[in-house]
Amino acid sequence: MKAKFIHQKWFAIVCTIVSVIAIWYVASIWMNANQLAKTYERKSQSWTVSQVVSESFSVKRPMLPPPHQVLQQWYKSVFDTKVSSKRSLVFHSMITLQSTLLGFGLGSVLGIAIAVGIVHNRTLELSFMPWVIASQTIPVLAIAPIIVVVLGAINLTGVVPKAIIAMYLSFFPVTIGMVKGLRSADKLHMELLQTYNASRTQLFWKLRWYSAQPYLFASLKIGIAASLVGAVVAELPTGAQGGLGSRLLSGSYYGQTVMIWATLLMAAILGSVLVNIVALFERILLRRRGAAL
Amino acid sequence: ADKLTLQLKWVTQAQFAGYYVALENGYYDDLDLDVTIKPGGPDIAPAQTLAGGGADVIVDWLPSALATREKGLPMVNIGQIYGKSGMMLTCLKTSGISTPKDFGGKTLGVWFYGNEYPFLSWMSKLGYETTGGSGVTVLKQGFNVDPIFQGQADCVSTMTYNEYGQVLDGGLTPEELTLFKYEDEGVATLEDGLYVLEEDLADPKMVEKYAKFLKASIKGWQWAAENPEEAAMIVLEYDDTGAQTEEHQVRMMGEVAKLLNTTGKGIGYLDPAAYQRTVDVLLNSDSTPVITKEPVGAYSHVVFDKAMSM
Amino acid sequence: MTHSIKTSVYSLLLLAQLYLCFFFSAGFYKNQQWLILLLPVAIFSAAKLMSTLTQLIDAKVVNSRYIKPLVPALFALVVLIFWQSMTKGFDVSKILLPAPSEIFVAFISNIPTLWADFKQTYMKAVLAGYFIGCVSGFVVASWAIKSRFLQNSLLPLGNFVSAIPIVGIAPIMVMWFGFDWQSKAAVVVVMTFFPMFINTLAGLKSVDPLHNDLMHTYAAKSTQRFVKNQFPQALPFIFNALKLNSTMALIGAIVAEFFGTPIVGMGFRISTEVGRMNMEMVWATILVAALAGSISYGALALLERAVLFWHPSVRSAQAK
Amino acid sequence: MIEVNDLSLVFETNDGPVNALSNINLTVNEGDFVSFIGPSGCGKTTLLRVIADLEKQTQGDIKVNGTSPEDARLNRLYGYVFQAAALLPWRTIKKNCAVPLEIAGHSQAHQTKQIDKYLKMVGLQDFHEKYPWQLSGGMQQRASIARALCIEPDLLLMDEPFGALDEITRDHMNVELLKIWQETQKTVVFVTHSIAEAVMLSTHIVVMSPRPGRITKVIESPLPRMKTLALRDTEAFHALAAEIREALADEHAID
Amino acid sequence: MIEVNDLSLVFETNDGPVNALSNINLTVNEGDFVSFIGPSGCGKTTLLRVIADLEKQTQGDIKVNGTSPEDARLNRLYGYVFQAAALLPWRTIKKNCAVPLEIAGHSQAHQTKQIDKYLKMVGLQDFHEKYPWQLSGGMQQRASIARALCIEPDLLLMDEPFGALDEITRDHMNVELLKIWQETQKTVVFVTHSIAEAVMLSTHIVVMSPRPGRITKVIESPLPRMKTLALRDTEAFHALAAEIREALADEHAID
Ligand SMILES: Nc1ncnc2c1ncn2[C@@H]1O[C@H](COP(=O)(O)OP(=O)(O)OP(=O)(O)O)[C@@H](O)[C@H]1O
Ligand SMILES: Nc1ncnc2c1ncn2[C@@H]1O[C@H](COP(=O)(O)OP(=O)(O)OP(=O)(O)O)[C@@H](O)[C@H]1O
Ligand SMILES: Cc1ncc(C[n+]2csc(CCO)c2C)c(N)n1
Ligand SMILES: [Mg+2]
Ligand SMILES: [Mg+2]
Repeated sequence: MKAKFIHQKWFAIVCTIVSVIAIWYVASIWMNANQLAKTYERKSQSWTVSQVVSESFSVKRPMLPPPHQVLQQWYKSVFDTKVSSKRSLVFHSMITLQSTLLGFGLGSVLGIAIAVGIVHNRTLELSFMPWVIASQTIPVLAIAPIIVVVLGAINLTGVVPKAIIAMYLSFFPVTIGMVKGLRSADKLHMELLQTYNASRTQLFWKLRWYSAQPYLFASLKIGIAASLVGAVVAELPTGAQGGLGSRLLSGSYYGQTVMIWATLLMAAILGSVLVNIVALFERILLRRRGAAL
Repeated sequence: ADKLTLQLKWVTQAQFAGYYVALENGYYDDLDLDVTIKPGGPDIAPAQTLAGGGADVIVDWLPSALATREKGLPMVNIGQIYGKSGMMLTCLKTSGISTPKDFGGKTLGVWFYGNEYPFLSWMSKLGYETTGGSGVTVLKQGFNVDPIFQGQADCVSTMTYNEYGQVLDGGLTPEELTLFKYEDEGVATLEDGLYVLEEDLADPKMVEKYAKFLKASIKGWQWAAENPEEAAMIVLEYDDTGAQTEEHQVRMMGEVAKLLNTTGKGIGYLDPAAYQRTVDVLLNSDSTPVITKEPVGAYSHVVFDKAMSM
Repeated sequence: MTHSIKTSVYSLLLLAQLYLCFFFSAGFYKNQQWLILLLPVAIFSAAKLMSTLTQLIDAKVVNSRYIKPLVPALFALVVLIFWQSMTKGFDVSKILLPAPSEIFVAFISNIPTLWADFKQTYMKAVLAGYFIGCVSGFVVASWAIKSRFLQNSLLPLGNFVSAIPIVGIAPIMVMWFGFDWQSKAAVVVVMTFFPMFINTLAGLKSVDPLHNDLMHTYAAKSTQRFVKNQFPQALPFIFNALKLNSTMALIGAIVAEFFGTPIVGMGFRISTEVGRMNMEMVWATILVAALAGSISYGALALLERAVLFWHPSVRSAQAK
Repeated sequence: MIEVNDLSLVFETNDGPVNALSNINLTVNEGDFVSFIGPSGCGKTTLLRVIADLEKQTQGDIKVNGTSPEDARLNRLYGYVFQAAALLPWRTIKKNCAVPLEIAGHSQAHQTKQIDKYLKMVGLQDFHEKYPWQLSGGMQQRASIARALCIEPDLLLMDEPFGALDEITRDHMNVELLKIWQETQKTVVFVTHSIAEAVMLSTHIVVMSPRPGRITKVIESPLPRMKTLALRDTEAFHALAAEIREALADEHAID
Repeated sequence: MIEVNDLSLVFETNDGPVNALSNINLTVNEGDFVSFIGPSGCGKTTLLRVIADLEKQTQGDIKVNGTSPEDARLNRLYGYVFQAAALLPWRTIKKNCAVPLEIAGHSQAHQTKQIDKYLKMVGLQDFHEKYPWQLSGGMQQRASIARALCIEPDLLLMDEPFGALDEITRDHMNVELLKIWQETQKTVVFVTHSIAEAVMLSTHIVVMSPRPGRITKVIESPLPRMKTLALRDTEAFHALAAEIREALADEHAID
């Protein structure tokens, strides 16, 4: 029954990591060496290929830092720095995580509530649904500072404005997925329960809620990733108050390319971990439901 | 203690050392003030925070303050910290620019977000179009000076105390660069100053509070100018992003100290002549008007006078 | 009969609120506080009107094709009236939140600027990036479906990359691809590629096992399986990605413009005008973005309906 | 029990109206076992759905137990067995059977009693903790029958419930159904494709015909109410089967 | 044609292995019409799927036309009719029937000819422009039979193809199938639940039994190859039916 190892997930992931790193090295040598060569030419100094290639491994402001530079920086700011230090990426991740989770919680509840409303109330469906979609065409980053300022005016500061932006991004996938899920209830099952004269509440808790669960979890996975993006985005304009977003910004502002990449890596890791936690919940739940896993 | 919130124009850095020093050394406490400092960022318009009630005092540049005033937010300068402009245009020699006459057809990196007014006035004075056509090509410069390294711009905007250092850190040498300081080009405008809402000044209690704040801040600035290294360390302490380096902040503090107001009655006093120079520069830019008429009541000395009499 | 009387009363109440927010001088809520009581009344009236309309549509009393859009329009109207009343009634500073009427005026009087921005951001960056991102996502997914190994490698990578916030990618792209629209298109490519990839893959995998068996018994070649079975089955998923990407692409391009741009483009306009305290102009640009996004989305939804006429989701929607 | 008067039903479809039922007149008395038989597409399912208030007629009139089908449904007067099993995949077989009982608000003890009884009757007592997808199609359908029986409704509406079963199991189920029907004096309306099944079960056989869907003949069975498998080889059985086959063939023209 | 030797198939499931097929030995000669009959879950479908190379045996050996099932499949030796219709919802009935022809690369003209012929045979000539979801379940199944016939394969594998049809149509389809079988001298392997159908069609009846799935008896039909509906009322017919019923009952214990 054991599949060949080439079909195993871990093998594929190892292969991916190896090839990504290989491509990354080639690209970074190429880009950085080009840049170095240009610099030498500007200063009309002579250079050789082997010289720029070897130098391209440790440029201070690289076009593309090679993986080891990023990993070193990442390792340093995660493990070699006290968690309480402002230079620790863990410290900043925690700040971002707070608003991410709060925003995700709010967004999920809001998303589910809207979906339930839309599925049960035709007026709400007709009037509100188009605007749910349209709401996502508003560029969030553009309104993020406005939200921060307006909320600041009513003395909502700190984690709440960030969480609200995260919520704005994460409620949408939840609403869409949940509407679809609640509607995905099998027609035959609906009719069956209709023959039992089930009330709308019974219909919801015995049927719709269950048929929506797979959709809900798919949406929650998108939602939590979106929430993280929202939290990071919200940290840009809120100024230098910590968090991965402000770390990205200051990295960008001070030309610390390696730091940007390390922070991006951290954000991606954080995102994957969050998504996987949701996926874990999904598996547990589906197993409890007796799905064939 | 009286509560007071200060909104900075940019992220925590030595540009704002005086306020952090005053906070750290307890100068605000001494005057029974409970000051909160809100760092700014690329999308924080301090004036908006002021209008929304998120801050009592903001740090802003005079050109954008005047423009905002014309937009209908009655904000008033109560103290001028910087006397000289730190803005300059930093150009690559290899791009063939040695005088402003050479700008034609070149690509210049400029900060927008309310920081573009002095530049626009200058170009207007030089007679360059900035919106395509003949003239100069303008790039909205992002958060850093990368364009000059990437060869995407011939010149980038820098502050003497900040981005210029980054240009040097990035491997360019002063010999490779031509600098155009706004001060030297006669288009200097007043930069970091303190602003409050006009209606607050009608209330003597508020004036008193602001006076205390100004007094302590001035003290902070004086201390910072005298102890640049310690001041830089204090700033680092308050930087929540952890991105600032000691080396950079010490250098910034040194440069900032050179810009502090020395005219008239010193730090904190807005010299009416300097004010008028800024207004004239702005009014003279006919192609892209920053302000259209002579502003009235855009500054007030009542807070400064009160502070000095305390 | 009572029905139409009620309807007219509700309409009148709504009109009264409209009159209030346009013909009273700013700050009316501050001056006459009781006026604010009219606002919930107007909102209630609108809700009643919307539900009446919905009933008419569902009972097929009216031609729903033309009447249906009225319901969301009414909803938007209420939101706008609320916004207008609050900003005008409390005389909110223009640099904090302009009233819809002011935004509208800014929109009308700045059409040439807005159009130039739209061309720069949408016609160049978004379209190019969207096209490249979606097509390559689809192509790579159709290639990956052939091998478990490729799926196992690319899916986690896709999920990992999707977790990277665009705000971090944008400055890098500007560094690599320059200030003009190319860097924004690159951001859009990165943003749209993986949703398309993941959705297409899910779609191709959603094929009914029975249909798979059927193709197997026909000894169909893999291209035949793809064209005749997998691709049509995957279409609903592909359309999902197309719709999702159409809004994401615009946001991505606008956000990328915050990190450096020639002095044109919607992202440039927004960030610059905030700094200049021209909030009407900021909102007018946001309005353009929302319009562009909604129209793209709507067009794709219509196309989807035409192409997927056979799909249960479309059929049940049409049955209504 | 059921009174159908001049009932018609037209489906509006994208390519024109479909006359699913046309001028149906039918009386089902209490205690009857009525089978609908006819070629596919003749409206058997549709007629059953109208009775169950799952579909509304476009013309004519129908009374179930003297009330409208809707009231009958609201009073939980009938149990419905669909052509497909329609089990909820996230519930075990036992919990699936519990659904109608839960909805009607029965006690836990009563639920368990009913479920045990009827799962045993359909031969699934050993599978009550299994999930639907762990059962074969036939077993699933048996579970769905047990589910309908659990609430012991006055009227049992069954839409080809045994279509997916093998013949032996089907025979067995037929006998069991007859027993239940006898014991409880229920009324049953039953859709089938099988002439033998119709003969075996029914007191009345309604022969239907398509395009438009209508009743072509109602045959009253001369056989005793309670039948055994042995009856199958009797003359009377064959005669009735032949009569039905003839009635069907009369109206039937496949090419 | 088909040679099965000591074949077993075990499904590994979460709750242990399922012996779907155990020690199957079977020979199907060219031109035979072989029916598998047995209670649900006895492995009829699984055995058919092994023949069609849709499932691999875990033990034993099978040859189709002297080659492996895989080669037989690649040579498009057989047509398969599934228990469910499995039509593609985005294609009209006609275009659905065209799928296997397209895949095999037949000309447009040949496609049209074949499709017209077989759609007519199953009585769907008026529905060829309809989409599957516009047809009743029975009609869909008939379309799927037409689709399998279109490529006129040597071997026809049918998994309860007529299960969803009404008896008259079923009878008709049985006769048609017999005709096709006669005309073309095809080999047919046929899964059914219906004893009557098995008797009506087969030259050989394979009786199967579950847990583990195995063959309990292979009955050679004494009836002539070509049968008519009239045969139904003969003694020989009933005798064979009784023999099958007995064989089934022997192994069958529902409670
Ligand atoms: N929801 C519907 N919309 C449109 N037409 C329908 C609908 N339901 C059924 N029909 C049509 O109504 C007619 C009767 O269908 P019905 O399902 O009642 O037949 P049936 O006798 O149950 O057939 P079968 O034996 O195949 O189950 C058919 O022509 C069918 O296509
Ligand atoms: N993919 C599978 N995985 C695990 N078990 C399976 C699988 N397919 C079939 N089985 C099991 O194998 C046995 C034989 O199943 P099969 O479908 O062949 O029965 P069948 O005779 O066709 O029944 P029916 O008459 O209900 O169609 C059953 O116990 C079934 O549960
Ligand atoms: C997007 C962006 N906008 C403006 C500035 C300019 N700026 C704001 S405060 C300040 C003082 C020096 O740090 C400067 C230069 C920038 N750097 N990036
Ligand atoms: Mg039916
Ligand atoms: Mg089977």
